[in-house]
Amino acid sequence: MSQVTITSPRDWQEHDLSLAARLGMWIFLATEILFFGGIFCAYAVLRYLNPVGFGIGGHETEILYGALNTFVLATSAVTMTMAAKAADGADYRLIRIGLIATFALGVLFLALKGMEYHDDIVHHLVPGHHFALADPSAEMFWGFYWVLTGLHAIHMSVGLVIIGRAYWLTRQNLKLDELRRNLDVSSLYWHLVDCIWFVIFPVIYLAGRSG
Amino acid sequence: MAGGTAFLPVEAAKQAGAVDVLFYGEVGISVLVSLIVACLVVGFVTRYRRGSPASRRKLPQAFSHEVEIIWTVGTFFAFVAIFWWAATLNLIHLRPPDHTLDIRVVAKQWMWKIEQPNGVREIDAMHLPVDTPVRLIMTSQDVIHSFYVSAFRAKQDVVPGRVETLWFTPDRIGTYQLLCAEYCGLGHSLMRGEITVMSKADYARWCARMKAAAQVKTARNGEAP
Amino acid sequence: MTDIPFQSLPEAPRAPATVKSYLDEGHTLASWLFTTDHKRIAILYAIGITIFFFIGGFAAMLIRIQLLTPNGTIVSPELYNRIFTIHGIVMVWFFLVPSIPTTMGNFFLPLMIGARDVAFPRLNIISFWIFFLGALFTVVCIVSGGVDTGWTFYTPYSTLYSNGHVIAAAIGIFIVGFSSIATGVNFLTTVHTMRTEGMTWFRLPLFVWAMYATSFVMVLATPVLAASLLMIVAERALGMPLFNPHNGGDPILFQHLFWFYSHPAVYIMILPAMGVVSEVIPCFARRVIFGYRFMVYAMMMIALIGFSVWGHHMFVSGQSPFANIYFSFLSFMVAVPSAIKVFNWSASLFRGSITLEAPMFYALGFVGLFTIGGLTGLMLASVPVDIDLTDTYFVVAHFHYIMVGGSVSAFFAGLHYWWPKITGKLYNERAARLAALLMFIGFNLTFFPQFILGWAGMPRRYATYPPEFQLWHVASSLGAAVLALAYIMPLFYLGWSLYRGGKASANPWHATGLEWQTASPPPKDNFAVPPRVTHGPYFYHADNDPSQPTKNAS
Amino acid sequence: MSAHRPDRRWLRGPVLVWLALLLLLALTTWIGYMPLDHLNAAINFPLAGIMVALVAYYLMRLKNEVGVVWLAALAGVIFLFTLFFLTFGDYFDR
Repeated sequence: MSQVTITSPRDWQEHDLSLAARLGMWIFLATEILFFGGIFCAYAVLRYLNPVGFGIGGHETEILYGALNTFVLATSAVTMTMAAKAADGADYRLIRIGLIATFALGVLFLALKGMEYHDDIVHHLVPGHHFALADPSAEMFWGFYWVLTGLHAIHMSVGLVIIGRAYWLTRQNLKLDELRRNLDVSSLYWHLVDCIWFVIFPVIYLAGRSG
Repeated sequence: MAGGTAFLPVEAAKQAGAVDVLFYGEVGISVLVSLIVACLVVGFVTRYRRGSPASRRKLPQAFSHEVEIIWTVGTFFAFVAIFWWAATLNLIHLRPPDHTLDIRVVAKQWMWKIEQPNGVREIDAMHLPVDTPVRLIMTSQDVIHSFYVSAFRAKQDVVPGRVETLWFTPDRIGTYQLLCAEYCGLGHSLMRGEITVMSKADYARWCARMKAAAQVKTARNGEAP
Repeated sequence: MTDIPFQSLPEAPRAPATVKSYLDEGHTLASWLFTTDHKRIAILYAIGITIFFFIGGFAAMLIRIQLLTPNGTIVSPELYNRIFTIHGIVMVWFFLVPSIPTTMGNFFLPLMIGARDVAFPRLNIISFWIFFLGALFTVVCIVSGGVDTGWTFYTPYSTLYSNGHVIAAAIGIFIVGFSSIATGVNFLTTVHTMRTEGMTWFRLPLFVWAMYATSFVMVLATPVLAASLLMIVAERALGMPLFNPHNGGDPILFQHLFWFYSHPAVYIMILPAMGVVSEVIPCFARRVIFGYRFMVYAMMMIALIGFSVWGHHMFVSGQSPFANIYFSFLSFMVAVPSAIKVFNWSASLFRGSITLEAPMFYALGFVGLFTIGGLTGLMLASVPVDIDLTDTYFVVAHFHYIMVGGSVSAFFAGLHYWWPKITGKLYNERAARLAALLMFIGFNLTFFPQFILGWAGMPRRYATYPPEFQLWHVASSLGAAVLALAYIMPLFYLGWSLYRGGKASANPWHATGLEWQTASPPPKDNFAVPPRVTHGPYFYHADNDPSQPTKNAS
Repeated sequence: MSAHRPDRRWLRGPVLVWLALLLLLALTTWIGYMPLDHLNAAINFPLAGIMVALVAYYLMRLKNEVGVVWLAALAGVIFLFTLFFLTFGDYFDR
């Protein structure tokens, strides 16, 4: 006796692969939200506990780099969506343009980040013995600066690898729905990296501005 | 050293009695619920074991929903009631009385440094008058420790960088065990002390004698007190 | 739960003998170590967690031997601190969190919903290797590196004062966390997208619901653990004074972030156990589970409310009184669904025809011990009692009743219940019942004295203790010896059954789950023909159970 | 490649979102410099939230998604708020 009746033999029909891919990626994005969220929560609590130190620390960040990078990522978000939605219409040329543009913007972002890091190191803004500012909680702010932007840069590099692979896949003669699935997942991941940056921007760059 | 057995540890503070009533109440409820579940399980297993002649008709449809709702709501209100009891007890004891005997306690890796109001210092020992509310003003020099006197049913983590207060009113003369309850490294289990509760007269005499001894010592060493 | 009209249904089809079982799909090492078959990955996980279970168990034995005498000299206090850290880290993260979901969940989730495999098979094998290599790396680090912070890593001890290899251990656990997330993502997607035709949400067996709720908690809680461990590494390596109180940091902040993961983690450990017990009790009581929908809602409520109760670990840590009150209230609320489940399990026995085979004995043991564990949890949720009892052996006894009495008993219940399906062999019933009885006795003798120790005021993590507690410590250590013996026995009779055990039929327990409708051990694609589900689960009733030898007077 | 130019009118949508994002970026930066003490954090973070919501709804195409994907998207945020609320419940009242 069982909860199933055996039917006439028929083959396994494929489950909805596209939904599975999107759902799996969205659940992974939820874990990323909570991972960065945990660090933002620590930032928020410590900023609440010593607002003055965070203000002093925040004052030293270079707003130009921050705003420029936000602009770069906002543009890359649009080009990535362009690539993903072009796959619906099998518009291979637009897909490749979108992917190349997003890749270039990503590299530009990392370049700007590198230059900013260089400036910060030169100004001794790395937490440690000879940290430029005296206030210890300013040193903590800069600790958050390095942890948050460093983690974001790592996620950004993984994003670039994903986009490179997506571009390589457009070169293979892949079935359209498989390519569409890969582009969907890649664009979701890329947009997560953008969204994290949109939160990092006020957290890091606008912290000590209003002093 | 401390009176009472393991089952009924000594209650040496005014607050301890009320906490014990709550705890034994909850133990009573738990034993009752455990017995109900045990009887249900053992009873059903014996009565409805395979091959026994008991009747196996289907459960009446209404029976399953009604019973389910009854014990869900019942459990909910029982738990809210226990929470109410515990929360009121906690809130009553929250604010210390106005004038208390303030003792400074400094927790350091693996010892308790105690300073009486009149400046007398002790290590791993504390002398208290009976029936007077005592407020401990505590801080830690290194890691988190926890000032725990089981006889007073009092425990408070001592967090470095912050001042923690703990208050109780010892109401029974005797010596009780002071332990460190929050893991603090190598000597965590050796960080013990003794709380001696004395009558008010003895305490006053003790303070005076210790104060005099301290002055003699400082005079002999020639240091400025 | 509407009673579904019974029709007599054809006995499960005899799988043709020629169908190769998943065990015969390849005998090379690579076919096992790099398999993407969820059944083989489950067995790899089973071997992995058994190794770590005995590492943690060995550490527990050392603790119990040391505590036989008040000033034990078996190990120095420094070594004792390392041993209880090893016991904590290995048992929590490398045995209990992965125990039921990765072994029985991996094996039976696809079978129970009529799928051929999980949604992302490659991710599944990657998650195993992340788990195994990460766990091995961490164990080597904490053993050789002398980590003595306890599994809770409380700051500022773990960041400023401990001189063990805390960074390496934190990175190791950070890596193993990914395998939990990968398993969670896999199960959630599988249940959502790969249920067979006719398997609606409320026809899912409760074990699948348990895996769903557990994966939900695993996916949302583990990242915050990763964040808090990363911050410990940032403080120790980068010198960021996050938790350093003298430079503006706050030690309590770490406790908030750590317990935001660690309390849902205890629900990751107990929810799968509830799922296994909800499968075993109906089968051996030949009864439909009592209140199926209430059981489903209860499991989901535990998973949801479980995220907002972590403050009850911090009542005495200097938390604000307002926080103490609402965390205490929420902790009482999360206990309500657990109580409902215990009543439902007991009510499921009503008018059943019960046999006490080993799985049933473990399952009923679970119900009893989980009840005691849950009720002592209530005591610890009420603030004044917790002020006296927190950080004492009362807490140690409470969570061992839930984790060992609950989760490990259910693990053995599932192991015995599904052993014929996994290996195609029958185990020796008498030996299994003896082991179950010995485990029940050994467990209670070990941990009930610790309740008394806790109430008498014996703090946790003490290498030496005041002499008046010795009587209870000796009883507890004696119980630990019996428990250790009981844990070793299954290795023998289950190992013996692999070679000498009788051939198991497709459905030796006459159970009605979808996993019993295929051959045992099942073929690589789980089902010869994709099944179409027409009824809800737990389709038992003594009256018309065709395999029921004696006709009961109804 | 199809001879005639493929229909790309749908590009208007993402470009509009792009402009909105840039507008919000300018707004947050401007408010960042206003001497509002605590208030500018209280305004900046909701603005960042709006930018994230815009990206999620249009660019991550949550607009035409099935319910379960919405659930996955919202679950992370809901439990993040639980963490923030209950942690700050402790810190505000200390």
